[in-house]
Amino acid sequence: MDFGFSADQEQLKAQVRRFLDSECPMDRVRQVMAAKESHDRGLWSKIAELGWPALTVPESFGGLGMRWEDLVVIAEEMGRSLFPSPFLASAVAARAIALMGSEGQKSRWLPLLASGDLIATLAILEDSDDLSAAGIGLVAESDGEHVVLSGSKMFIPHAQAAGLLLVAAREHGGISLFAVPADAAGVTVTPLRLIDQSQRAARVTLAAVVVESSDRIGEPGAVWSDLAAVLDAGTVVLAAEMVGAADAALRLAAEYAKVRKQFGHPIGRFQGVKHRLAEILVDIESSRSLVYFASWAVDHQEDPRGAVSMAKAYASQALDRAGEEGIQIHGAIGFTWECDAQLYYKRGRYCRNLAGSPEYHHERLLSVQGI
Amino acid sequence: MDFGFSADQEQLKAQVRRFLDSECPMDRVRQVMAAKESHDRGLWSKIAELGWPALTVPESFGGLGMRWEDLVVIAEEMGRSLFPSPFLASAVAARAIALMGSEGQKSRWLPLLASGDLIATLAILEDSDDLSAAGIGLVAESDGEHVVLSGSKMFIPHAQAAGLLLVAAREHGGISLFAVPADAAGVTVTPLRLIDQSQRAARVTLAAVVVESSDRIGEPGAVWSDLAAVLDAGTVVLAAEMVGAADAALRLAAEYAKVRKQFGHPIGRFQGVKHRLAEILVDIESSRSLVYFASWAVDHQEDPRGAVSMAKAYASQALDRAGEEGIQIHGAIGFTWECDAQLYYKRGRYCRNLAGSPEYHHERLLSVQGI
Amino acid sequence: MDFSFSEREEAFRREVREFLDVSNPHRVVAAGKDAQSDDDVESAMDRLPKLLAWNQALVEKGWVGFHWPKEVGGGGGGLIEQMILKQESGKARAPMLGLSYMGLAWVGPGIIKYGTEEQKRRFIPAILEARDHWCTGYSEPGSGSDLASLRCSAVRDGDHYVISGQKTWTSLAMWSQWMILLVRTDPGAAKHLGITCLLVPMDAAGVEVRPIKAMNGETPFAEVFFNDVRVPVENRLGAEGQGWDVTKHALANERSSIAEVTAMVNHLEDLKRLAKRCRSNGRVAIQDPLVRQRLARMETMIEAMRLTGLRFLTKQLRGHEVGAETSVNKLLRAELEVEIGRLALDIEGRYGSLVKGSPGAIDNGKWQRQALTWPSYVIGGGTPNIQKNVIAERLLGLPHDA
Amino acid sequence: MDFSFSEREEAFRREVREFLDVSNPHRVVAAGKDAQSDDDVESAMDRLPKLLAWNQALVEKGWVGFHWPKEVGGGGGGLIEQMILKQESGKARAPMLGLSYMGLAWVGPGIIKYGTEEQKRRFIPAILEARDHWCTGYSEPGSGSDLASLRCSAVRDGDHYVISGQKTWTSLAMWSQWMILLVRTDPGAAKHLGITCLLVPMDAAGVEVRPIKAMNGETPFAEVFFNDVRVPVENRLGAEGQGWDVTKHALANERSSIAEVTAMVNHLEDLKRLAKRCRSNGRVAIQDPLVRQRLARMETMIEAMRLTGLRFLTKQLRGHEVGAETSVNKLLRAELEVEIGRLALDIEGRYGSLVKGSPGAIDNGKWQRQALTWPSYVIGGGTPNIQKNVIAERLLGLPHDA
Repeated sequence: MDFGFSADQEQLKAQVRRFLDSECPMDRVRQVMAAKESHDRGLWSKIAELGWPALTVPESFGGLGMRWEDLVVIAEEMGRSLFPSPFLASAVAARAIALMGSEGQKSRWLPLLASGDLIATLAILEDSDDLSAAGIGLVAESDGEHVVLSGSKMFIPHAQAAGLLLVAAREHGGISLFAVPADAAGVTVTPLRLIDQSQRAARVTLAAVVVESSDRIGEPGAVWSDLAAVLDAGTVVLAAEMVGAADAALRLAAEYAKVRKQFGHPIGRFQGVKHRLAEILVDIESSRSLVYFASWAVDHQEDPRGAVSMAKAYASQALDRAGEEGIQIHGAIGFTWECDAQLYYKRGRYCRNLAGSPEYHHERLLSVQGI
Repeated sequence: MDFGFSADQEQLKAQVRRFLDSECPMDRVRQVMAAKESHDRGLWSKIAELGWPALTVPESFGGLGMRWEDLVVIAEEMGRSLFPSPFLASAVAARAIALMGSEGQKSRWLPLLASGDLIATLAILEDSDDLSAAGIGLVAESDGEHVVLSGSKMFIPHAQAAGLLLVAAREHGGISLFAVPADAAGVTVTPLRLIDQSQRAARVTLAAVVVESSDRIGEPGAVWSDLAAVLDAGTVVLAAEMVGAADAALRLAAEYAKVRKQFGHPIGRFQGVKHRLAEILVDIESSRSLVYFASWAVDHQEDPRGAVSMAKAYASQALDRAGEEGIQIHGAIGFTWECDAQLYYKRGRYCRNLAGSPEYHHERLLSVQGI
Repeated sequence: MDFSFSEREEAFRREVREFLDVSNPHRVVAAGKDAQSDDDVESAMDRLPKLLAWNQALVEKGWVGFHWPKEVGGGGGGLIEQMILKQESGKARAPMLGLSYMGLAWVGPGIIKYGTEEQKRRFIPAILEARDHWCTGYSEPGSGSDLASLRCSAVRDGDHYVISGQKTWTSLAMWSQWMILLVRTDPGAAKHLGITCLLVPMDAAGVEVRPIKAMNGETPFAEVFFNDVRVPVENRLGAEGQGWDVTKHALANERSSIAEVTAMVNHLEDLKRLAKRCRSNGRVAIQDPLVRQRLARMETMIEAMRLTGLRFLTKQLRGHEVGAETSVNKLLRAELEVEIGRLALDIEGRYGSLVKGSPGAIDNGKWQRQALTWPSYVIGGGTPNIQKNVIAERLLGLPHDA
Repeated sequence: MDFSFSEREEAFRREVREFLDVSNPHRVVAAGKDAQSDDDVESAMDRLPKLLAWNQALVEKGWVGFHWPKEVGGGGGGLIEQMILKQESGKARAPMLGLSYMGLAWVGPGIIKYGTEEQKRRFIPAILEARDHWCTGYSEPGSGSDLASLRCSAVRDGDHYVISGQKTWTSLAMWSQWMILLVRTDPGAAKHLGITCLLVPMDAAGVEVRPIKAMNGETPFAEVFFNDVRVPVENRLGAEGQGWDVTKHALANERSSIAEVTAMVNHLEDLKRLAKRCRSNGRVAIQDPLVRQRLARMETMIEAMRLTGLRFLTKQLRGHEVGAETSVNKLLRAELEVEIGRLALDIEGRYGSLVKGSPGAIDNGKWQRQALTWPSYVIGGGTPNIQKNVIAERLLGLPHDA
């Protein structure tokens, strides 16, 4: 029994923190926010050099074979810095290939993903709010050798930056997955304007896109349960980012409360402020515990859904509160564009209903117990 | 437009307050709590002398013909004192007779109720949590002249003290109402042990109780909508009591916070205490507005259900918070039997799910709008 | 209790409705689908000609400065009629009752009570007719909720004051011709006593306006710098050292919260409509029990605000002052402003993250704007913490905390 | 991260389970329907013979005082095994791991660290074997959360201390043979320095116990008066003036919150069962979306407590101290204790108002007892306000507020 970071993880965390502090301070984040580019290529090549995209790729395919919990260590730091990057989205896509792909597909894609030469993303969900297989309507029609994909995907994270899309499609009454190059004929990527400008997402339309049968990942019509597991692993990473963001919001507000004076005292002396900050800390430590455990669970438990749902639900609460109170504690300053407090709030609004609202995950927690 | 008490109402309120302060201080309430008697007969004869039971009875039947909003003025004061009495239950029953009874029935019962010689109560709801007509299963079988009533009623307020029960029964596929003397053969009143000992309620069983056909109040099988309106009027009175209790809990906690010192300061100096008290005050003033309006609405609006639901829902929130925080602000003292703070908490627990939970009333508020 | 209106009041209501049917520039929107909110500053500028016509029509009715004395050009109206006017124009989703918003809210009442005849002649008609727009120079960096700690100073130099210092969070500074400014003229006097009120033309030499961008991307307020700005002594409102009183004062306005309430009622209507269009937790949102609870709770809070406001109004009609108790409604409003945006985004689900101009954005990002604008309402008029202190100290008699 | 246990730990868990299968006096209840809570003092007294047998069986295993050193008669066990023991006995709904509750929690650790050999011989075995029950004389009227402001005093008179004053909120005072008492021996010294710790027999002349009735109708604590009570100097624990340290000290106990968590897990199980039996808003409560949200939220909070506790335990296993951060779990627990009673009563609907002994009472009023007992958990170990101050000041570095 050991529920803490290993020395290696502490080291990784410190390395990532140092990098983010020096290479991606809030000024840089704000540049990316203002930019029209799909992503910050300079930042991407630097992290590729550091080998981050290789971390969770299996060793046999050019990666470092680290576990999902290691990625969560990083994700939390990235959330703290509101790191604007397709990095995590691509890592989740790589997990899908590693889990579901044939040897040939792994050899083809994983080394490219590990080196950072390729960015991938999952293109699973569509216009409806249905997070189950029933929500997938994009159609795959196959003549044996070729497959024609028609339909559209919504809220695809960092699709703008991706060279490879992993597209879920309805086939043989079930769900199949296809590796689709983003530049394939018939693929249109339309960027969305998000409340959180440090993030990117897009609508992706596939108008009779033709792929090879060999681009099908996993069995035809039979990948949903694997895919759902990958989505859950992605949800844990998202929750970890949220915990990091909430913690950054808390620290920012607490530091402000120490220096900002009113009626002759720092506002952090008044229980009206300190107790709210304490409540946020409780939420953060609680959701942090749940997120760390969920990251372990996706690698070690047969059915980690309960753990994932608890992590996402509580992380939402933590960031909701930290984001909102962070603004309020700053007073009018918190409402200005220059103040970073509002950026965490926006992150919270973006993430709350992404990958399932807290209410959805509460329901799921009971239903996976058969209740 | 005038949304305040009239001079008469202010006078009535002051009279009631004086009476309760002198005749029913908390010591007296605690005596009633400890006693096994159905009610405090001494208190009852005093208020009968003062003419309170006559207040809302029509003038033509020995009453003072005051409006329901006048009763709410009193009910709030009674809630403040946790007045342990069948007074309000009997007033609601009198309203049912006044609204639905024949001239003969009114002449028979109302003068007795107005003088205080008779106490009545509504015996409508049964074991199930269904507050609609469907929840009524007690059967009335009629041979024209006599009616036989069989079934049981649950949570009947102050049935122990009542000489007359107004019993709802299923007849001709609808609901009828019968005036049943509490001492009729076959009537059994079993007291319940309530979390709020200042209140009384009982289960009432009718084992083939025979009444005259002339004891039927209103048309056979056709009284539900009138009855539901009377229940709503009762709900407003209950909500008024709750607001009064919440306000008393707030004042008690605020006074305590002024004198109780910790770390050298009155605890009421710390925002952790003062802001919670302020929030309670907001809830109380808000629910008070809703309750006053609802009391006007039951006499003046065609469909006051929305107003009633808002009043009950918000009053529950006010008393929930005032009761719980009242204990917490008192610290360990608040948890002792001798401290009055806990009595308001118990009142809150008793009333919250009585006559519909806040959740029920929220649902109803939308459904009466056709949503 | 009496919730009916007199024949005269009902006649006035009919008059207002008839006027709005003709003159309300938003009437098409109000009748049709969800209205865009009307306080988007930039788009308001686009709609300026229409709005000026609206102001002019109101002036002709005597409905700008409705409760101001007739002698200065106001409507001389009563409290109930004023409430009816606000209620009906709110329901009709009409623009503000007068375009010179700050002038009407803050400046006019002060000038009417403390101004010279010359000041009244010069400023009041221009406010009513929306020729002058005003901003308020109250807040300073570091002063926050503790307004009286202000440091911006003015020194008398002959028949002029020379102003140096800075103000911030000045709403509408960029579009204003005038500022009502609080300055410290006596650094030696007690905090509240050394303050004087000056009326400053924004085009005076040495006034510099730097817009502040808000989190919603708009620039609703600005920093204003004063570098030895000279204003003549006759621009002083009230006596020297009387600035605090001048500012605290506003002509007995009706305290029914009705403008805020009607705005919130409109939001609630729109939210219900939104919930009928969106899906939430696997069903139409309006059928989701969780959404329903939140909608009902919101409606209950709004109705409580409305009714509590009527209790305040009644108190005023009976000749009493209404003071600290208005914090009750301010706190409800603060909670509602946050919850409205939150609930809307939750109802929209993933689409809740799409802002104006995005493919897939619902109602062109209207609710996202609300979710990014609430702090200006919640923090602007005194933070919830301050309101709670007011209630605790002034209504419950609890001790000061500092 | 590693959530597995070693072979030896797993073997220990099996041993605990086998023991519980045989010796747990609650095993029938636990296996069957909803358990009554086991901390009802009066009924515990009825079950005394069974409980003494349980204590004896535990003593033979070395599982009372599990982590105390073997030299004094403790089990000498490790932190993980201790957690396993608590976890399994909690799951099995067994009684406390040792009947001399206060003796084990507060007194033993102090005596082991500060006691003389004679004190250890005299008191430790009697605690383990539940021959001595203890109460704690800490709180006083008016001292509340500010424990160090105590005024109960002791004056040295030859080889005795003479105690005068009063304690209050003394749990179990009526059933205790001994009290661990904090007194002020040096009124001139600084607040925390003039305090001494004495071990006082409750049958000493001049000790008067007046039970305090709680809102749940039980008498879980008492006021204790000292009228010139004489105790010999050898009953002093630690040095004169060292009382504050002696009391603050408790032998490194595992901080996994596991006892609280398993109790809450049991409550949650029972609540789910309750929700399957009751109706709420027109359906079986377990199918009411509002109830489901609250159950899931509760489960999430309990699981968070469990995991955060494991993080604390890991920190201890790695040789670090765990301090202020335990307030995180204390606050979650406070919230849960209130919500458990509240949710249960809401699920029961109108029946939620029926207490033990009433016709129609569900589970004989078990949940009503919870709804009337939460303050003893919530206020007892430091109010939520105090816990929030601890977090704000010690974990976030915010200034003191007084």
